[in-house]
Amino acid sequence: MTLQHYLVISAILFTLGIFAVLTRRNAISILMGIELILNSCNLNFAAFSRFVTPPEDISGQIIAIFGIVLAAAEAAVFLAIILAIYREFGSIRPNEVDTLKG
Amino acid sequence: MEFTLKTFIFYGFALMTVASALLVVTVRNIVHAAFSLMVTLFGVAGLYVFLQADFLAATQVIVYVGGILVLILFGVMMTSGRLEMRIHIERGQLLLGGAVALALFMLLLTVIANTPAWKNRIDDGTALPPTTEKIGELILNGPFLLPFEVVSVLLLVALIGAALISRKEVRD
Amino acid sequence: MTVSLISLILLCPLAAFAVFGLLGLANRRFPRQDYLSTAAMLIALACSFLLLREVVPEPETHTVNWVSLGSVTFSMGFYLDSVTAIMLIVVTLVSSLVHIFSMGYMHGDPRYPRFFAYLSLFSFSMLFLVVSDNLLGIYIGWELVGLCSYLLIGFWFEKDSAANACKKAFLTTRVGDVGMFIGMMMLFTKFKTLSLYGEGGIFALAASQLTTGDMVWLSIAGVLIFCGAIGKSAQMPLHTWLPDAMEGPTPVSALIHAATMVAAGVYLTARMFPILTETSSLVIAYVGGITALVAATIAIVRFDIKRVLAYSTISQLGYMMLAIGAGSYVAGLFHLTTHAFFKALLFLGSGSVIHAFHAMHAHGHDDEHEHDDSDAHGHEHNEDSDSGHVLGSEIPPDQDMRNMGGLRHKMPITFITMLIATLSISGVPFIFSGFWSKDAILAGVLGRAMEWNSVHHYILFIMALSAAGITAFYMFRLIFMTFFGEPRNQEMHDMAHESPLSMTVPLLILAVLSLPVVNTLWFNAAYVKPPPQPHLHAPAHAYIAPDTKGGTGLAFSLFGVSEAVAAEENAGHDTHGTHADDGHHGHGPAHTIAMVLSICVAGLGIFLSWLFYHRRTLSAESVTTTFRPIYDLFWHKYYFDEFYDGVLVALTVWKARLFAQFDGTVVDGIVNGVGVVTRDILAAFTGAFDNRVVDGIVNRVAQVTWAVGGRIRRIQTGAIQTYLFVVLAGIVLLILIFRAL
Amino acid sequence: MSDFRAMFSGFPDFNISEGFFPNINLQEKLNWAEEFIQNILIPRLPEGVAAHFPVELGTMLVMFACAGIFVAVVPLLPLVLVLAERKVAARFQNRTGPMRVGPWGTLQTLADGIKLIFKEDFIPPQGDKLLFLLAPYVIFACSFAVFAAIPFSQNILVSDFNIGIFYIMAISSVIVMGVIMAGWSSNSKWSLLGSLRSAAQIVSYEIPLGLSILTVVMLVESLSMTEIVASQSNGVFSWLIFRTPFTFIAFFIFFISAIAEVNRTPFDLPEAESEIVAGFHTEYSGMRFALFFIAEYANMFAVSAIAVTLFLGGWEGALPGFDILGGMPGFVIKTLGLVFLMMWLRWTLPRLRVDQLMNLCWKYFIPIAFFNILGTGIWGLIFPEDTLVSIIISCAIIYSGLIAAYAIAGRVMAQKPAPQPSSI
Repeated sequence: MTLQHYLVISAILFTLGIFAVLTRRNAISILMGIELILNSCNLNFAAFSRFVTPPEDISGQIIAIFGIVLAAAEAAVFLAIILAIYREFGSIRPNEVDTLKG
Repeated sequence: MEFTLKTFIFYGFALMTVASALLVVTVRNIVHAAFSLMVTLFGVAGLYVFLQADFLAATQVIVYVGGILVLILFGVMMTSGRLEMRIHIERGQLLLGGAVALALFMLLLTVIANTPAWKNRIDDGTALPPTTEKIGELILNGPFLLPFEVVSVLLLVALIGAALISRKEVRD
Repeated sequence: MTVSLISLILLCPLAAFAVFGLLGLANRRFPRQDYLSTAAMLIALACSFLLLREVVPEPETHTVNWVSLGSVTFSMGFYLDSVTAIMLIVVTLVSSLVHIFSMGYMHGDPRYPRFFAYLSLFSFSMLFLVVSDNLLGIYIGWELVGLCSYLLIGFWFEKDSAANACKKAFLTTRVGDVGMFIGMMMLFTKFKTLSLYGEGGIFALAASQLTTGDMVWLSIAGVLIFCGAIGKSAQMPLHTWLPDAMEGPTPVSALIHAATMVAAGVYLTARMFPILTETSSLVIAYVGGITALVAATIAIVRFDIKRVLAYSTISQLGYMMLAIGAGSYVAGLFHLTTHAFFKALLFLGSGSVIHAFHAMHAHGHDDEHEHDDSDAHGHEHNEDSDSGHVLGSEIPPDQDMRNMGGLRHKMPITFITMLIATLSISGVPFIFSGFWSKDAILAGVLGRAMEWNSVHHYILFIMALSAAGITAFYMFRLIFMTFFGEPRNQEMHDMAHESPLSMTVPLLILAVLSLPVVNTLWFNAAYVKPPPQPHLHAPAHAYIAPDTKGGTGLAFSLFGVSEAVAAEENAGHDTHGTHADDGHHGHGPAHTIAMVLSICVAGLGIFLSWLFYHRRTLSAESVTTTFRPIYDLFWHKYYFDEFYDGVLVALTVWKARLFAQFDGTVVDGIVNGVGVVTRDILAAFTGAFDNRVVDGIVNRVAQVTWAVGGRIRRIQTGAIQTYLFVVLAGIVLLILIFRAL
Repeated sequence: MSDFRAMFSGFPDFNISEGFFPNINLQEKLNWAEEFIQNILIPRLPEGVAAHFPVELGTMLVMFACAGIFVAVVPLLPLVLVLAERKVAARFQNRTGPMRVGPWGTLQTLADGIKLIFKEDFIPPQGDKLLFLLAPYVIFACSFAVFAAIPFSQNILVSDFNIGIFYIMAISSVIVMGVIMAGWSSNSKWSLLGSLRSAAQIVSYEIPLGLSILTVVMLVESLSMTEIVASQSNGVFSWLIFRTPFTFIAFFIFFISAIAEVNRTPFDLPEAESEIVAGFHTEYSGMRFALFFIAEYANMFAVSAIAVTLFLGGWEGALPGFDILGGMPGFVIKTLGLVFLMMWLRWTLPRLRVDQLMNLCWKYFIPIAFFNILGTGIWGLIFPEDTLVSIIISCAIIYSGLIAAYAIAGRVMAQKPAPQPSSI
């Protein structure tokens, strides 16, 4: 296994996440895409921590842990907002929530 | 590359991750997508194990599978009737998004392949000491103390904010 | 030890007030404020007695730096000498007795707790003023005293007269305070400090640095500071507030007149003694003398029992000022002390009389002494709060001496104690303290006049002497009209009764204190020494204090006078040997003359009073008609209020009218003219420009923006995914472009 | 019999108790399998076969074989426990319980199992078939994966993870997913309600559970299960429950939360039969239902075993040097004791309401657990080492606390009026 294995896997996850965010018409699906993106980032951090920095230095893993925590916070707020939107608009399709459009 | 049991398992995890991630973005049923996401998260946890990040792997499973995914499923159950479980996708959107994602992927691949500092970094198989104690040292008695505190405050704020946003409006 | 004692003395009343502030205001009413305040004052009194032993022989100063502003440091501190110690005793003693008296007098008042809280604050302010070692501290205490007098005089603020009186007192004293402040600033600019004592203090600097050329400047500063005393101690031009201050409850009057407010002025003047020059001393002496005489003459014709006492106070304060101006420092302070006790006694006694009448007046058949709102209005009315146009008709019946008479059987304790006080203030010789202090002043003034060796300064002595005689006259007039003779108003007389114990006990204590024996305990030549006056070329040393030296303590006899004179001579030579050549030769004869004359004059006054108001061989009415102009002058209080009303107020109103007219014609005219020009000429032009050019530009811009915006807004779909798509596509494009470059 | 080693005698340096997780290098850690194949298996094979034997595949096969043994042995526990539950219930209700099949009804569970296997496997036609089929396996797998980290004895454990207790928490949190899967895919209101209730309950109670575990971890300074056990090797008073007053409280929080985690009475809202029939497994039948059933009892045993490991000394004995309550028998006895306690509670206490359930967790257990963590930290500062003094003080505090709690509880009970239904 080389660093590039992990980077490629991570890139695939990232791209799929972006794809989901761009194309899906359901806010929760978009959240899943975002989670994929975050996972790819965390994977990158862990991989760089293992391969690029000296092996004793595990700062990358700690950043990844912080990333997981941030993902948790983000998911909580995201879902809260989705619930609020659902109550307000009766739908969680992002293209129907466009009251702000010009 | 020598095909050992370890590489076999690694590729198994990689395949599981990528394939389930693909399912997440393609499957029409949102619940199926969520359970696919669970498999992806397990796959990533497995990859963490291969990176000798054992604590990170367990954290990944606890927080993502035990927390975030449950949250997502709750969100699904609360906002979608059974009929809305199917995700609506427009063809034009699909093409455009696919094109951008593909371009991005190509770009990333080029970067990964061409960055000299990243080449020839091979897992030499040396076992590293357990990380839990080190992580604890770094977070609670090292340079990451301040970020740790900031993150905990952020988490608290997010919790309170989420509770505030999602509760029913109290009208007097 | 001393510092902690002083701190305790200061903190006790302050704490009592603070408890009111914390509990009383929070709960609207802290019912045991009276016990608290009284206990605080009694503790302070005990501490004062302890302190009396501490200060002999050397004065002490305890100073801390308070604030530093640039190069100047303001300090705060205590100065403790014998005068301070005595003043502390006087203040705490009188205040304690007033507290106790008030527990009976004010019982049932709706704001009863608040009254005691104010009393505590009042006492604290006065004590703070007394112990301060610098002008800043004195000024702070000074203004606090003014504030408290404002609050207490206007305690029954439901009455218009009380509200007006407290405003009047506040504003009138403020006039003097401005002068005092200017004087302080003059000293400050010269010496860069406000401390009085010590190496860097004003007194030491003034003694060492000033030359004869500075005397004019120093005189002006002294007179200006004395202006403050004029206001506070109700000296001649600014005395009009004090009679009106009778609107406050009688215990407050006692406190203001005996121990705190008016004493502050005398105390300040005494404190400033070392920097008084020849000129400023003369000014002080004349102001004091005129005040003594004029106030005494006004007092003759009053019928309101409290007014009589008020003018009596003004007169006695004039005495004190006269003494200090004439250099009789010890005599002045001695009179301040003795006066504090017998005047407090007189006021509390009159309060007792009023209380007796008042209870009847308000309830008729009710034994409860309650002062509820309804009777607060009928209580202690003012005859003429503003200008005195209205004559005696508004004297409240319970204060009108014409309604009294024959009360000595009804109120024996009040009668006896008030009689003692009257004998004391009239200068009945030997066994009453007033005689000794007044005699000392007269002797000092006469001695000073001899030293000045100028005929017209004898006029001071003559004024003082006549004032003494008149004092005896009108005081006995008060006694005769109140306690002797037949009851003039039988209904009121029937209802009168002796006051409760809490009111008579203070009276008895004060009566004891009006005897000289007690005063000599602390007021003797060995204890109080006048400070040097380096700027005065003819030092006068009036050590006319009853002497207790030689350990005899209470040895006091008919020959005390000569002993006292001898003591004064000795002390003068001991402590002021440098000035001995200036001569004390005038003192021996001066004292004898003064004593003989004062006894004669007092006797004459009492005799006349007896003839007029008891024997009635002479008719006051016929004398009045005979000397109608003089009587009118006295009755109208020398037209001071009319003068202020007619000149100062009218001047101010005229000035205000002038300014109003100026404002109405000139200023408004300019403004209106400018407005007309602007509106008719400029506005037309700018209006056209605005409509054509500016609006045209704005409208075109708006139209263009509208048109463009209408097309561009379609880009903004409101869908986040579109935005994200554009952003990502842009990123990819940018990277590709930079890659290609 | 307390040692696998005896069973595998003749094997090369075979020490299964040496974990593979701390050093992730699989190659090295799987040495024993390769050596087994190369040194023992291949020489006994025919020449032709031995030359082409795929060693890697063989290693995996050996590992799977071991796992198979494990998976085959552990389900025996539920068989016993189900019978025990029925017997205990019967005793509490003054009955005799199953008596027909086998001597004293001992084979009753087996008979039930056989019956369940032959029953119709019903799948709701409107449901999500894929998830419906997968759900039991997810739960079953997670329940058994927990056992991989539990040390039954010094040598009987599958793997000594250095993050052992963390691993257990991670795995057990996945069970929720299986529950939601089952509930949602059944296309039944009862199932969905039950699964959502269960998910909320498990996610909530994981917090006090984890915080209680944290007190233990703070004292032992390790996440490894073997080290936690090793720190309790000095007799009953070195057991972590008695080590500080706070772990004593933590044990009860852990145990009660664990009961909630495994959805047993009085926290069995997810399967409250009087409200929602049977919760998330209402629609299951036959063998799939049996899997849920086995998983439930395996879970019960697992949480008890974890409680024993964390607080009650694990396989260490009650007296240092004597094998009383020690070794695998001791471990199993202690665990079964806790299991019996759970059954006792089930047949004694009534079910809680949802609001009571959540109140208990968020308003009492979590604050108390935080207080425990704080207290344990302070205790650690005061007594850096466990000495006789610290343990005496701890026991004294525990004892007096119990007395006080008893007295207060008695008084409160005496004064308390009859409970009124909450308005929520």
